[in-house]
Amino acid sequence: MPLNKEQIAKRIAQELEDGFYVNLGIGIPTLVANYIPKGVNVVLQSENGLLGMGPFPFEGEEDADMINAGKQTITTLPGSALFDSAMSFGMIRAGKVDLTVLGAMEVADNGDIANWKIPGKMVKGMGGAMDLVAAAKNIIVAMQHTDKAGNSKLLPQCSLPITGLKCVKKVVSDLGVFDVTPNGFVCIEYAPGVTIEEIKAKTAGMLTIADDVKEMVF
Amino acid sequence: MPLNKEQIAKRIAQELEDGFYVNLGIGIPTLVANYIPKGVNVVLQSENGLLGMGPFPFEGEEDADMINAGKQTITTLPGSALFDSAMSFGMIRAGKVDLTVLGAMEVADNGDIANWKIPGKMVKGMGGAMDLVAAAKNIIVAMQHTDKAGNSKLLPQCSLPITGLKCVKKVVSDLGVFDVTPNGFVCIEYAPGVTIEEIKAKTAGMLTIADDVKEMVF
Amino acid sequence: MNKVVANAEEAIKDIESGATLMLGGFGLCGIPENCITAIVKKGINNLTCISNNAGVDDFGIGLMLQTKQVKKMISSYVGENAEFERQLLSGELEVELIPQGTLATRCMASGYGMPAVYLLAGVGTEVANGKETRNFNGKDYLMEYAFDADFAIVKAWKGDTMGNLIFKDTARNFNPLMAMAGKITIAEVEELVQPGDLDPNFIHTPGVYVHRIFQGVNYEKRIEQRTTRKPQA
Amino acid sequence: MNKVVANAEEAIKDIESGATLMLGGFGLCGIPENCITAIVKKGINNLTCISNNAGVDDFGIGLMLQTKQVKKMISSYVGENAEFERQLLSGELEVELIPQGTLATRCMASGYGMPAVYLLAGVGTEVANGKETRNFNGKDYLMEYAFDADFAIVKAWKGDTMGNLIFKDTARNFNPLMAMAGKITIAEVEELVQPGDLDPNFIHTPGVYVHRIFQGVNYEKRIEQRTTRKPQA
Repeated sequence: MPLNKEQIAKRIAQELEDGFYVNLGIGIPTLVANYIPKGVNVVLQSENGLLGMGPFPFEGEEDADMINAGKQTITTLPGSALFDSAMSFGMIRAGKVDLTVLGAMEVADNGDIANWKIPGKMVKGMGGAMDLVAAAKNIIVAMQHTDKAGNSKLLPQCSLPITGLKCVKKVVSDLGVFDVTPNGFVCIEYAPGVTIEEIKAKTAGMLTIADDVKEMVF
Repeated sequence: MPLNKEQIAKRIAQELEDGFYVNLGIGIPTLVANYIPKGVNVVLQSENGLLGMGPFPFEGEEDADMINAGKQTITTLPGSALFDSAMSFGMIRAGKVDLTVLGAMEVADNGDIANWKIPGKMVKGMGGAMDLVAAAKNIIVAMQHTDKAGNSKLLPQCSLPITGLKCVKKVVSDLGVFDVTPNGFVCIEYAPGVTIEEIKAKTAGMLTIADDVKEMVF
Repeated sequence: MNKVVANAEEAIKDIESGATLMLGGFGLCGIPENCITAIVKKGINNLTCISNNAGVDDFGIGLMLQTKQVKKMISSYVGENAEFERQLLSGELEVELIPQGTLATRCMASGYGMPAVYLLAGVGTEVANGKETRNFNGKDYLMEYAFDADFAIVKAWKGDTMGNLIFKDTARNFNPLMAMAGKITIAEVEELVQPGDLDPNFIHTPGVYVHRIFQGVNYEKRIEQRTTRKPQA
Repeated sequence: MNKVVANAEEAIKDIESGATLMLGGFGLCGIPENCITAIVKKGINNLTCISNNAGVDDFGIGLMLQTKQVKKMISSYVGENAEFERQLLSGELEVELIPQGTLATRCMASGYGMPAVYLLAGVGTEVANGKETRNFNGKDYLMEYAFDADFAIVKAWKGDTMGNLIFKDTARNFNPLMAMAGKITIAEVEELVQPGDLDPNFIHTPGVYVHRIFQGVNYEKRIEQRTTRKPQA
């Protein structure tokens, strides 16, 4: 059975290593914070200007001055640091943030990503997405494998306007885990109950099944 | 009689306007701080990272962490701000500092300045001089008009290695005050007791005497 | 050296129609509420506004959109604003979208006197159109120009009469960057204090960058996404 | 996320001969005294040192010059050091001189992931030799590359175990800039505190830039030019 959003987040959380600085995008990526493995300490970065993002505040303790990049009220933690938006993207560009997790509309088998604009629809802007995908040293995409009509979102090339080139390192979809390699997508795990045949059928981009492919374990 | 160092500093202090941010170099320029006219409030910048430089500390109150760009122990004043060296030169480059006063070995009649290196002698480095002369929006040079051998230091072109091109706006020497214009040096004031003939004789660069040239008043 | 003006009206009195304004803030966080109100009241128009976002329909820059004072928005993200969308689709409003980090860094470049920097964001995308691309160490970068404005309008937590500013929490965001990038920089503060009241070691924006300062009033500080958790049992 | 090491010896234990080091400080102000002592003790050599100054004969980087550990100095000003002068004139020591603001900004560029910036300093001088010159808005600028080092060694006033740093007074100088530019950044602090002890609003160097931190001991904090005034009668 394909993963739900929480399961996608939970699987991505397994990629976190102790001591990582991590930027979590809006949507499924935000949920990753709920599944950080025990004993793994990570520091969450919010690109509007915070290292050490804490949980939502208790009711009544919200502070309009303390929000994350999704404009949600949040808190700090002991050891947090605040800074301006130039330093925030500066540390990402300089490779100091170990991992960025974000959503996508499309990913190509060379790592290109499209996630900011649909021609013909109102364009809201790229926000920090173009900076993050261009500059982050390790990018995992959390996404649905297909659109509502069943069309693959893992493609030979993006059909939507590009957000960044050759930047995605790994995709965790509702169907499995895919490394992005010089040979395209390599399926290294499949969701419990999902077949390799289904993954093949629903992946339009170049796809290889890893020799040691295995069922995902939570 | 030619001015002494204190008088050069005193004359330069007349150029200060209320509200100016001012960077004073090492040597005679430092003395300018002692002659700031009454009613004129200026903020002194020290390029190692301080706005609002105060006087030397009282004996026993020196703090190794609080020095100026000349490495002298100093103090702050109410309203001071500290910052790193990149921001310090950043605000100079951005034209936020109104006036820079510095010394020179040679000034050319097009505003070129040489003040960092004498071939054949140990070169100590340019420190912040090249940044200051290239970036400051208004530069006054405080200097002796001639070297010890009596040779003019206001020249048609610098003979020493250049610190910066076409940047000096005004020279206050022991003999007078000289604007640097497209037509070379223009003498606008002479020191009390110094003759125009002496100034002409001791100025190798292109020199004009202003129609309204006058004796310097302190 | 006293940079204090009485209020927002006085601070913005010489801003004329057609001016280019930078406005600090991220979403509704850290926005110069008093100056926005005064600009709406003054009724100037044809403004070019550089701000990361465009407010919501009834708050922030959204208020200036309601009154059709904005000719062009330069932002990274402009969602959550129906009137904005209407004006954009009808062609009344121009929009230029810039990646968020690029927007921030171009303001900083201005404050540091750097005419251009090389940044990664947007390489290979439509943002790169017309921009110089240059390879350093095997990676392509876009040359991006420093960004300034006739007036930068920022909101700080505290400021002193000499213009030194400190910001609180994530309300810092673009504010200190834009404060460096204004030909004239106007700061509104929640608390105006005397020189010496702020620790010189912890000034975010040195006063040299600020031309006018005033104590703001009646801050609403609206929250866009109120997210909370329940106390644990 | 605990970045604490026991002392300077442990902090520098993997620095090998031939490494490129950045050392914070301006003159003798804000220099990493403990690490310099440990480097002298460790006896590594052929070091390239990037630091605004080179210390004095018997303090600061001067100590590493006495022991002939430095192959090359990259600085803006190297006066007040007889042994330095002797080694330079004898050809034992290489020196590269860089304008002070350029040195600072090249470190910052590294920490901000900007491979190159355009700066005014040195246009038309021998510093411009071999550098690309480019005109923006009628002014010539030099293209200057970001600057990093195998190890950046900085001295802070206080730091927490997560690597967040604050600096005191003008001992800040190059320290936060170099802290951003090290492949490995080592911070020695006068006071090591726990996470939460520093106000997150007033961190100068976020911990993400710092890899190792320790509480220094026996700071001498020597004054180069002791200037004072008499109390007024």
